[in-house]
Amino acid sequence: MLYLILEQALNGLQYGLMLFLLAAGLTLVFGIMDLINLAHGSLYMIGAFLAAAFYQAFQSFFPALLLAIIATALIGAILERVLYRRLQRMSHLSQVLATFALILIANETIKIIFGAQPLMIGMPESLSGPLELVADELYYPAYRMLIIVVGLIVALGLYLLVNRTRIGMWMRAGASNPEMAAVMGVRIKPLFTFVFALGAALCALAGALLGPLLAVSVGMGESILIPAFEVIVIGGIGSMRGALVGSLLVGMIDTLGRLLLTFGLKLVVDSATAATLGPTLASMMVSLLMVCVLFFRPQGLFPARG
Amino acid sequence: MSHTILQVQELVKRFGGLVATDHCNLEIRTGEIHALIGPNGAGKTTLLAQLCGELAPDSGRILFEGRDITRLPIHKRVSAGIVRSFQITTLLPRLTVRENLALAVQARTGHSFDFLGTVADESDLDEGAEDAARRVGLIDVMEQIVGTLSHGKQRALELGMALACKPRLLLLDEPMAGTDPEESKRMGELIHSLREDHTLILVEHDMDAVFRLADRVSVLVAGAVIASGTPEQIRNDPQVISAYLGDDESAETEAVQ
Amino acid sequence: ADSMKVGMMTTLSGPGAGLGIDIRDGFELAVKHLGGKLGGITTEVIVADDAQNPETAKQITERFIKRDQVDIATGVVFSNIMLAVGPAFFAAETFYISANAGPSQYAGAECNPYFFNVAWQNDNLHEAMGKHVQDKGFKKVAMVAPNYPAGKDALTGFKRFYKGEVADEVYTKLGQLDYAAEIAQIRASGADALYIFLPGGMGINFIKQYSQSGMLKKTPLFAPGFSGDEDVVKAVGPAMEGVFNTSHWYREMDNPVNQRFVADFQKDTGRLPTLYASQGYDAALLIDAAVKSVGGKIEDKAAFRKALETVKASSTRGEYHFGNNHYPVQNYYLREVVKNADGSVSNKYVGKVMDKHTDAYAKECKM
Amino acid sequence: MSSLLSIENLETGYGASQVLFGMNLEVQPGEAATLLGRNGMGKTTTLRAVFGQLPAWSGEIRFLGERIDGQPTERIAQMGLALVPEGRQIFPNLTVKENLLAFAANRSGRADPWTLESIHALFPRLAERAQNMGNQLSGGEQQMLAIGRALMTNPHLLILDEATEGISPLIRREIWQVLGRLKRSGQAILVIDKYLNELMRVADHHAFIEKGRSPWSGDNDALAAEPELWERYLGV
Amino acid sequence: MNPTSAHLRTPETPLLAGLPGPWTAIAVVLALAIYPLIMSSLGEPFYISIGSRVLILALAASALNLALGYGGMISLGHAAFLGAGGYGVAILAKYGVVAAWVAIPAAVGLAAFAALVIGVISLRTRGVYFIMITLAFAQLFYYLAVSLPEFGGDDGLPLSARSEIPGLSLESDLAFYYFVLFTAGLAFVLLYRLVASRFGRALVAIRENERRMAAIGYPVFRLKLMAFVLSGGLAGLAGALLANLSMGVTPHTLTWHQSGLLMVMVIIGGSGYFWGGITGAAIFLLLEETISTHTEHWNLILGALLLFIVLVAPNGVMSLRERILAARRAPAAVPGKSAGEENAR
Ligand SMILES: Nc1ncnc2c1ncn2[C@@H]1O[C@H](COP(=O)(O)OP(=O)(O)OP(=O)(O)O)[C@@H](O)[C@H]1O
Ligand SMILES: Nc1ncnc2c1ncn2[C@@H]1O[C@H](COP(=O)(O)OP(=O)(O)OP(=O)(O)O)[C@@H](O)[C@H]1O
Ligand SMILES: [Mg+2]
Ligand SMILES: [Mg+2]
Repeated sequence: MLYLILEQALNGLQYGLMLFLLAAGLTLVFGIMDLINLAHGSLYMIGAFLAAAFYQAFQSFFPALLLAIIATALIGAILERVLYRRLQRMSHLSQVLATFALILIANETIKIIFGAQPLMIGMPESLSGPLELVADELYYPAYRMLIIVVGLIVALGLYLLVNRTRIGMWMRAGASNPEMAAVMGVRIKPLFTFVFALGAALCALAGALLGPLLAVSVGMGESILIPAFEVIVIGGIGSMRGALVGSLLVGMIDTLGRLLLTFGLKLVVDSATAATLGPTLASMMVSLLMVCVLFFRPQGLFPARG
Repeated sequence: MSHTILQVQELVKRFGGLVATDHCNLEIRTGEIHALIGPNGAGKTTLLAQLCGELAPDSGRILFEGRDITRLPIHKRVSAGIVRSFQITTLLPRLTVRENLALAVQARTGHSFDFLGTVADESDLDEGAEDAARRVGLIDVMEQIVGTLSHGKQRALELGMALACKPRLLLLDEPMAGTDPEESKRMGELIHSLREDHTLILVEHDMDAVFRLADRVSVLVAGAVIASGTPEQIRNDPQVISAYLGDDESAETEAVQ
Repeated sequence: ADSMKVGMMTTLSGPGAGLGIDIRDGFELAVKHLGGKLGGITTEVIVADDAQNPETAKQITERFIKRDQVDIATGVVFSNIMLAVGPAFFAAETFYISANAGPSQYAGAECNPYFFNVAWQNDNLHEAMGKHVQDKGFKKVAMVAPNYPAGKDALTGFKRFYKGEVADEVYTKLGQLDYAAEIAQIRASGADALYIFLPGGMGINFIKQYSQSGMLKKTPLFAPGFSGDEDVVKAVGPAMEGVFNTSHWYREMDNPVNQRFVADFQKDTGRLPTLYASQGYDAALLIDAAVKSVGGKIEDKAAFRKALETVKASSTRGEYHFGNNHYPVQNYYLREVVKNADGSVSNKYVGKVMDKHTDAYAKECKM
Repeated sequence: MSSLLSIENLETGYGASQVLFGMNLEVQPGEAATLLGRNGMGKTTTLRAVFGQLPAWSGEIRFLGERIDGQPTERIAQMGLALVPEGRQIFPNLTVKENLLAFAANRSGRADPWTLESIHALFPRLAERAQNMGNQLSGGEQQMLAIGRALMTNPHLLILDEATEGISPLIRREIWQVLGRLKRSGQAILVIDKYLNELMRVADHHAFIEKGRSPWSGDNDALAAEPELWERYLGV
Repeated sequence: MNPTSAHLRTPETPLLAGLPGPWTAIAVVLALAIYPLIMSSLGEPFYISIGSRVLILALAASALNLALGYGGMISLGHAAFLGAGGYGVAILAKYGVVAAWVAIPAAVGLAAFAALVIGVISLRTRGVYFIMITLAFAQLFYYLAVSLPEFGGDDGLPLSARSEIPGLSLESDLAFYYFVLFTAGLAFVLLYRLVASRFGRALVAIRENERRMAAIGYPVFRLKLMAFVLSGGLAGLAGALLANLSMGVTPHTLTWHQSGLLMVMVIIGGSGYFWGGITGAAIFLLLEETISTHTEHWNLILGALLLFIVLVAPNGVMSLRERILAARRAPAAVPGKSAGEENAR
């Protein structure tokens, strides 16, 4: 039982870090550019599809990953220049509508190019086996370990970037007051393009990394978008620390909750009721968590501004 | 001697580790202009926010005409007669002056849960709005969009909104901040004229205005009142001089060097 | 009549689009093979996308019935959509030939003279696998399904023929992405086999992750045919090797209709045909045969119904006939995903599991 | 043409409403100049145009002899123009130290540029609060920080827009002292403020603005000689 | 830099004016009343039920518009109330309660109650947090409906017959259309009175500046909550009618996609305009009806269209008229650009 819980904790960590990759981009773009990007999930989908296409071309995982990241970042930069720059000046409502429109466009375009059937990304051979963490007791898939490691590195890197570098300071300054940042000599437009491209690159990283685990299919963006939004709202929008804590919280609660809730309920009510109630509650748990957090802290756990 | 309209007793408000209001005691007499001064960050705005109900104090009591209002929500305090104006202009910038003022009158006359009467034919709101506009000198710009008014006129409207609520106790947070000398003067006259019907608490850094207008002055430092008295007493209080007013002499010599 | 209209309402956008597209392409291939005519009369196929949304589907149904006045409708993939639109078709006395959705309601008490299913009743593939797992002597089977009524029905279908111990019955969130927690739970349960009912992307995600966890080699995975179909194989890749699934059709089936279908489908679309494609194709063949047998007089509804019930239509799956509830009585087979000589993976026929099987609800149907 | 900043016949405004109608202003190297006028006359609007935040409809703005109207804001700032804006505009989510360091540069190529240490020496309070976030400062401290932040770019010209608004007398006095010291060190300054006596003490050159035009400009003595200007343009 | 200027720059939402005159209303009602007769005589009875659907969704969108356009509460969870109304009717019907005068008010009550609960919690938050928390609540309802077999799970709850009113059968499309027209008409009169009343005026002002409204003595939270509950209740009414139109309700009504579409309708029409929800729903449904029959890539076209609307008329079709009028009033007087462009942030 101990090892099962330990393994589930690793799973929660892995799921959480995967959410973090998306939430980090989302929170950067929202916090810094004041832009609600519902189409963030679409960039994730585009990243995954590009990775799959490159994988099919080269039959090798890491080059495909790298190329997908670069290409998606490029797409992100172009989108920012052409569209998001205008949206940024508009109300949140317009942003919601426009990026909702982008979701529709992206899904349909991908379907026209790649077809409606899901694609495959193969896993690097060397990582396809399990790692033995505790002899004979605890095995963990090497590939998931990779995701954990990459997630932690990216989290650390983003933390350093945002909190320790001048670019990070400019990003935060631009987030709270872009006009004043420009008056201080910060080149706000390229900075925003950079931020957006960075967010897109993180999406592609997540999409490509998860490609071997999840179905690369049209609409994959939406299924991940809502958890990612829940994460940043729980953590406090615009805050990198909030995104990380929120991701891990959601990852853990979702994973361990699914396991423990049914067990726990069986102790309280009869097992038939527990079997129905458990999964139902488990599927609502993250939403409930968010509702509770916002009830007590309407600005999320680590509000970024003021 | 006039009686007390507002009493603040041992009020405390913390923001995390910072004690913004620190066992503050204050007494305001009916009909006076009571100036509240103190260094930046002393907690003046925070105190006003607690008096009008925007912030809930952590402990202590606020008595208005003898009644405990510490836990009363804002709108109940407004109907009891406490209204504030803001340090940073806070208006409805896309509406006209008339609409702004009419809304304030409507708040006072109630019926905001009246779903069925139309607004258009309510002349009582108009009359109230025009009354208030006349008092603050905005009657000529009634139909102008507030966002396009000059700073000074917006400050006047800020006050007009409060007046339209017919308060008994008016809390003014730096009404002269950012106004030019001429408008400062006009605002001073306006405030002076309010004295007849209202009790005022005036937060202000313009010492000329404070000493000219105030009947009594309290000095807030680090969340607590360190001195209270007539302008004359305060001007000469050594504690106040070192914490807030500064020593005129040293400043002069420095500047001349 | 000298011409007829077929309303093809299926899912062409959204996550389930692949299935609907296959049904439509299969159907259209058959119409093409038949020279643009079904049963010898000119046939117009009106295609509409239900977007997997019951509301949209209801709107399209209205349009089919009232404006386009279609003679026959087909195409719905998902049972919840079928249940939403069925009553309107039945009330309008429009024949509905289901090329996939086979809800238990329409197989049992709510069976309807105007409803025919050329695919299978929803429980059938689960029942077939239940029988196979039982026959193979597995004693302790774990099961996974999403937490909604259809998920529970599926496992009930499986348990109708599997009589051994249930190691664990796991219900997941609908649309869940990551199954690491469930997989660990299954490992801990000590099951000797696993049965899953996870339609669409959920199945792809699960199978990928199950295979990568190394569990596939230890605890064999059994699934209904659609979870082991070519679209899934394409998405999962080599990791799919070793997954068993049951189906009423397999690609290598040795009959001329099937061989022509498989070859031309691949040529036209560039995809390997799936179950869905074969069902779309068979639906068209059934209509063709029935219309032909009434000499094109589809206005005579009683005669046309009789024809649909009794006609011996050719099909990709070989022989089948309808039971009293208008659901097929047919064979079910076991397939396994294997590695081909060129390193790719695809389904291979293993053997027959059930012979002329009738679904469990037929006896409740009083028609 | 040796002016540091020169504005000629500038016209601009917001949307349909014009605010500046041929505004003129000059600041010479090394001098402390003021811009005086009632509320809403267009002082801040002039600065917005200088910083490229509002496009000039007509007229010219030159800085260091170069046309800057039409240039992007950040380019103008990088040429060596720094602003202590109305309302301070401290970055709330940066620490005091970061507010100072983020934009540090030597834009005027000064031999002894301002550094964190020299700013701390100028405003010891900022050293004490170095790790506080920008929004945890009192108004006066924020004002010092805004001045420090501007100085850290080592600008050719430092512009202060109502830097003493809402500041307590004690700190107001400190700010005037600092401005005096800066001027004596050779820093060019343009000040907008309402405390005339202090301005007279600090500045060499004055300009009035009324209804978007500059009806008068001149030095200290000229202004002292015409006290009726006060009355006419400021109402005192 | 000036905080008030930021407000002036946002796309112009209508303020206290912008209500339709009586003649417009009468003309619209007349047109709607003869519409089905025209369709019948043209031999296109199909368009009668399309008409009912347009009316119902117009009501739903207008209900959302009350919260979103007038109250500034960007709710991405209004599908929950639509669904509550629908499930209310369907569940009652399952237990044999089919009388319209019981079932429909009960469904509306259920939706309003849901809005009360959601509102009390959600209205503590602001901005994006509010968007997300309303979305989360709608998700909760969705998962509940999907997983409970009593509610039919994924299959939804069918309605065996439409609600009954004494002396009139609603089974015919024509009768049902007039029933919808009557009910929705009443709701629109109520909405009109609401936005024209002191309450409506206070609501719009709260949207403009909540802090100020609180300071002059408005019980801001209660006013917003009231608007939210009324909005939810009216959406519930639309849901009850929709369930009657489509003879059942499914969890799909509760998805966030549905909430998104309602929002799309409001914005296409013009948020904060009385006719905004109605225009938006009509345009959206007619476009869907015409385009989606011709292409399976309807979503691509819809997406492009939405994007176009956001960029060209960010506040919807209803704002175009005003913008055209404004442009005529001030014919390129200024060489400068519009206020929106110059302060590119
Ligand atoms: N919401 C808040 N959270 C944390 N700290 C706060 C908050 N509001 C105010 N403070 C802090 O409380 C202290 C008192 O602030 P307050 O605004 O009351 O000062 P003040 O006396 O009005 O100053 P000023 O004269 O500059 O307006 C300051 O240190 C301020 O930073
Ligand atoms: N964003 C804006 N949109 C429209 N008009 C504006 C805007 N900002 C300022 N104005 C108007 O432009 C005029 C000049 O304003 P400006 O801020 O330049 O005055 P100022 O001289 O700086 O006054 P103050 O002493 O109050 O700061 C005023 O009439 C003001 O109402
Ligand atoms: Mg203050
Ligand atoms: Mg100014």
